[in-house]
Amino acid sequence: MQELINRAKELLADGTVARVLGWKAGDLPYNPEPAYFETEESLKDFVYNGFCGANLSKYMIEASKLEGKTMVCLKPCDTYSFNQLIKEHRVDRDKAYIVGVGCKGKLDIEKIKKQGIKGIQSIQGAEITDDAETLTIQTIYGEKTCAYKDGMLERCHVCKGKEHQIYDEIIGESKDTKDADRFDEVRRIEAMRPEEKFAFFQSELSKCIRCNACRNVCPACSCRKCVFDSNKFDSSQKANVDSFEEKMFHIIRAFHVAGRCTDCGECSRVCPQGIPLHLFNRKFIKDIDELYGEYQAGEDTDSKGPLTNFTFDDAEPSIVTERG
Amino acid sequence: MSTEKKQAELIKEISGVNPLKCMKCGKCSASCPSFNEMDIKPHQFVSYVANENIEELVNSKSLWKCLSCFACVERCPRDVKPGKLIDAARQLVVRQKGQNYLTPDEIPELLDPELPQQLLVSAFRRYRR
Amino acid sequence: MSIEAKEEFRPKIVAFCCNWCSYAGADLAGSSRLSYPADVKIIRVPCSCRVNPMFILRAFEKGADGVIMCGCHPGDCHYSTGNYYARRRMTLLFSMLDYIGVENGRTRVEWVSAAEGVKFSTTMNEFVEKIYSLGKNVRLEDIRCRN
Amino acid sequence: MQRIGVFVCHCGSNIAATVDVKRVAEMALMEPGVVHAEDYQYMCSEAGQALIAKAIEEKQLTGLVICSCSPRMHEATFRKAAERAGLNPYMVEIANIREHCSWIHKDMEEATKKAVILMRAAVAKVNLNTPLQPGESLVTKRALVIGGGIAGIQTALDIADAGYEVDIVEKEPSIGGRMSQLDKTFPTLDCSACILTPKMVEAAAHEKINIYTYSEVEKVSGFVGDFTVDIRKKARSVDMDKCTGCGVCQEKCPSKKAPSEFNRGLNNRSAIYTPFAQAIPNVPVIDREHCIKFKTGKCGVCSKVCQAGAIDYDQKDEIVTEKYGAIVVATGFDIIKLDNYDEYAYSQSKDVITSLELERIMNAAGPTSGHLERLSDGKAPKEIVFIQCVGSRCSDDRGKSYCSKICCMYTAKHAMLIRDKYPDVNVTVFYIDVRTPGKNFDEFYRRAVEQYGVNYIKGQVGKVIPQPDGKLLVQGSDLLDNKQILKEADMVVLAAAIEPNPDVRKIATMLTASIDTNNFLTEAHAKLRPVESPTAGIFLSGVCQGPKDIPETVAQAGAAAVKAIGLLAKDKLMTNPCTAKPDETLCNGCSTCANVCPYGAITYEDKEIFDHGIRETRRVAQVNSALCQGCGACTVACPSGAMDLQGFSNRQIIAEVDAICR
Repeated sequence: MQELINRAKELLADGTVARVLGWKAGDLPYNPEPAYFETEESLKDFVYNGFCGANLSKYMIEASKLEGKTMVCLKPCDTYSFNQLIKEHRVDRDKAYIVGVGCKGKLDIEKIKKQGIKGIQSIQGAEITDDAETLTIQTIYGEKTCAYKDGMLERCHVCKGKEHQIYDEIIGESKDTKDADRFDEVRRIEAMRPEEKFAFFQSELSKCIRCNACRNVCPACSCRKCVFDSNKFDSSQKANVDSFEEKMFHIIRAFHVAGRCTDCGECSRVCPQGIPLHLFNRKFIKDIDELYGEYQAGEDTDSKGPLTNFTFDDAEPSIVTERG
Repeated sequence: MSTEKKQAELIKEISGVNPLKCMKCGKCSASCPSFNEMDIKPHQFVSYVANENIEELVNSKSLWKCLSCFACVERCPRDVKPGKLIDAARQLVVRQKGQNYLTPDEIPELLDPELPQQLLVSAFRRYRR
Repeated sequence: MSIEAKEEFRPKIVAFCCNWCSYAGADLAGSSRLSYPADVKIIRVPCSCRVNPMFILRAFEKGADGVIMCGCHPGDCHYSTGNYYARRRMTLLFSMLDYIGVENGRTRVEWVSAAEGVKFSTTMNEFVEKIYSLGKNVRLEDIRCRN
Repeated sequence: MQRIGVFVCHCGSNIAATVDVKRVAEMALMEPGVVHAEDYQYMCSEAGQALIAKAIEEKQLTGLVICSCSPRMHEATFRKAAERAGLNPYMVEIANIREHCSWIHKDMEEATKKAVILMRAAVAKVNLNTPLQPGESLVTKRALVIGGGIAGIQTALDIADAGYEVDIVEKEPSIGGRMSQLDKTFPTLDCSACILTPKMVEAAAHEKINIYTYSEVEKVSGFVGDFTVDIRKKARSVDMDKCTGCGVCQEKCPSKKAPSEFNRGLNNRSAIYTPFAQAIPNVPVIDREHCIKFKTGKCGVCSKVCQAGAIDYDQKDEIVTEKYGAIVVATGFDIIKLDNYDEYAYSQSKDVITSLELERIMNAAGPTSGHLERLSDGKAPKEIVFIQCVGSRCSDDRGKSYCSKICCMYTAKHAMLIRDKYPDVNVTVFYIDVRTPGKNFDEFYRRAVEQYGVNYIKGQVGKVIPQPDGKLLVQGSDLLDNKQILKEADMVVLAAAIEPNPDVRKIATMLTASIDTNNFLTEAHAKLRPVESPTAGIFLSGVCQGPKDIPETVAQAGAAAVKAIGLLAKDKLMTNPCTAKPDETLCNGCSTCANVCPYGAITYEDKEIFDHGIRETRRVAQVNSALCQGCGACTVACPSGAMDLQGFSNRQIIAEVDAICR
């Protein structure tokens, strides 16, 4: 982290960048938040640790409009989103100085709390320089430990790899934390009977409070105005009134990002209700991979996305029925 | 499904060849160094499989006359690859016999310094399956 | 027992037809007097690629029991490539509906040319029959929209 | 709020027998916006239309719903009627209660209910209709033809004869194309030059035709009726106005080692050259790569010998910008490279040649002055083998998946000509199928067999093995005799597949004309619009669209010309107003819509947008309504709903959905 801060100071000092986009410490040991730093002085609040899950690439849409370059800290998986945004002309590559920051898996405080660890005062072992094996947690009930892995976000168990797809320089080491298949859960649902599927999604989605956090954090949901906020489809809604609307919202949201979603997992990370929203996106990704060939959004900046492309012998929609 | 139909399907599966792609140009037979030794000619392999006439094919001399030089596979303009078909038919026979054509133990005595190593390795790989 | 259950079930079915092939195919079915149930109502769109998944979900929201989309056969699109995009979009949408537990018989895509009046009518007959067998759409309907 | 009039047609008894038309009209009056409803026997009749006009005037209607037959039948009629009565024609919607209702349902109650719903949907849509104005664009009365082969020449001549200016752009120093390389043509065996040269001269002399040779299209912008094209005139190093075409420079040029493109590299030409004697224009170019003056700075022989003082070593490439109304692509073909076909020993033996090379050998102006001889030792061959389908009909990636179409016929021609001129030469043709669908084609092929004794063998050649004595051992199969044949030949001729000129990819991209996986340009409709590209104003002539022989090429060239003339004859183009239109304040500038547009109608512009009190420059989509055909692919691709289709807007379709599900 100190290396990052030092580099940020250098870049600010020599005028390469006008500001730094990173994280600053929150009011609790585990809730750092995205922040801009414009002076050397302000960097004293800069943090980068295992809880800095936020994908900063979306902030670059606004930062691209600002005067001068912005140094942005991107983790390996965030760089996919950045590439995708370049492809969609939403960010300006020339306005970004990308520091590829190391990542050893990001932590999910909910998962840690679920292990009965309450009253957290401080957490050791989450620094980026740590080896990401064990977390030592000081609580008001004494010291607790937790395997780093057991505290990791779901998305880190299906890590896309430790390589940054785009960067100007890399600071810090990364670790591939993949230990699960990202489609396992999708497969589990696919295997259910229709009633079970319906019940599953009904119970998950009925938790939705339409806070729009998923939409606001999603780097693919970067529309200036969402269709659900405009009258273009007579579809503007502020809140769910009944079970249909939440489905409509989440299906359409997933459809709109299909082929563009890099599977960064931010939607599920930020959902205050803990809805596994990534299951929608992954379903589309799985279908796309199976029907139209493997495709990873954000791997490059110029290929045609699967929904703006076709082949003459694509599967017919009836395949949905045929494969049962 | 009749036995022959099953066998034909199996040959197609092992070889990964779709005999219907053949346009009957005869380039395979034109390329074959063992052509004159064969009773069923390379271009005919395709129609034997397509017509599910497997009994005759596996009992033909050709089955064991093919050198697996793969000239026909290389040159076939339609990706039909008669050499792969006959190879698959051979495997069918070998599998039916329920035995391996070569066992690792047999190899040492077969070793002839003149023999290309690659031949042994490929033969071993093929018939051990 | 609810009131609807006592009434005879008459499904609401929305059919999106592209102007150049399927709408003309439906016209041909009409001029050939090939009947299909009156439950099917056709909406004319220029091309199958004009059909937004929003339209389909909207139909279900408002109480449709089945939605079918017809377009030119792949390769015959008046706009040359429209139905190829539509095919991918609908495949993914239908797969998603299936995934969340909506009976997959409620949606269908069929390619009908301007000459296929018979196919149009058979398709509609089949589809309506399927919807009858599935019964009322309850999984996606917005109950406020009932009247 | 609209003031809508609903008109229910009886269509005699066609509708009225199964639909209670009175009730449909009564129900209509209960719909929002409807201020007038009536029914009539035949709405499309003059009296019916008068009824509509009267209602428009009396009730100040702003929108119409006609419940009648299919819009494909009478939408245009009713739109015109509305227009005559002073209403915007796009304020009319049809509820199809005949084909989609009365004709397919028997039960009156049921049919009437459905008719009412269809009427409601149409009313709901009209409530959201807005008046649309078809756009107008002017047509530049000038055509561009890209490619100066027989296709391009014929198209240019036909367009010019109709009285329009035409420019031909040809990248080689002379027009003439592939056909000028041919010796004789099937199935009549007339000499290619004898029938082509007069056309070349005619094109050059035509007052409406302007030829740019040694030139390439560099940039294309604009759209149907109004293209702007940059043409790069490559430096010829010879002043076209001064040169008299005497040819002395070519004779005296000391650098004579450049392979002749025209003779397929079989012999050499000088560094200053015209490709062939009948070249048009008869003005040489200096090939700067081989010119000693350009390589070393010393020489200048041509300049010294040129009486006219036409040599200009300082000439530079020049860019000419012209405007055109229509563009015809006639970029033709080349034969494929044979690198992937080593088994035929093309690269190993000089006596294995392609058919196009044989054309040059047989031609009196060719490298052997028309004598049939082996290129290796100049000896007369006694045994010639032709191999068909080399690289054609291949489903692997070595060759092309399609049939090249012309090879069967030219091989029969070659075989026949050889047997005619050299009766002692044996000719064998290995074929897979002989395809002769054309007028007098099969007769021609049979003549080769029956009259000239050409030996046709059904089977393919596996390999050609050059022998130490210079012979070629051909190993092939005879499928009918079920034999493998070994044949010693003196010469082997390969019927290599043809492929579109490699430059076409670049040109298609500039024109936003679509191209298939084989690089052939795609036609707007495979059956009904075979000479038009899906991109408006772009027409296709000759082999750039698919393999063709000369008569077919000429026929297509004429057809392309007619289509171009049809466009140029118009002063203005009326554009379909049902086009896509972006809401710039919602546009993300993400390019997704442009990626699915089949017409290249969507471009992006950095534009100052005023949105919610913020003024900023944004990248936003712009639709060229002259190019947009209104398919709507973009509207669904657009995640924010910024892109909408006029006449079929999101809200209109949703209103219809709602009305039906009500």
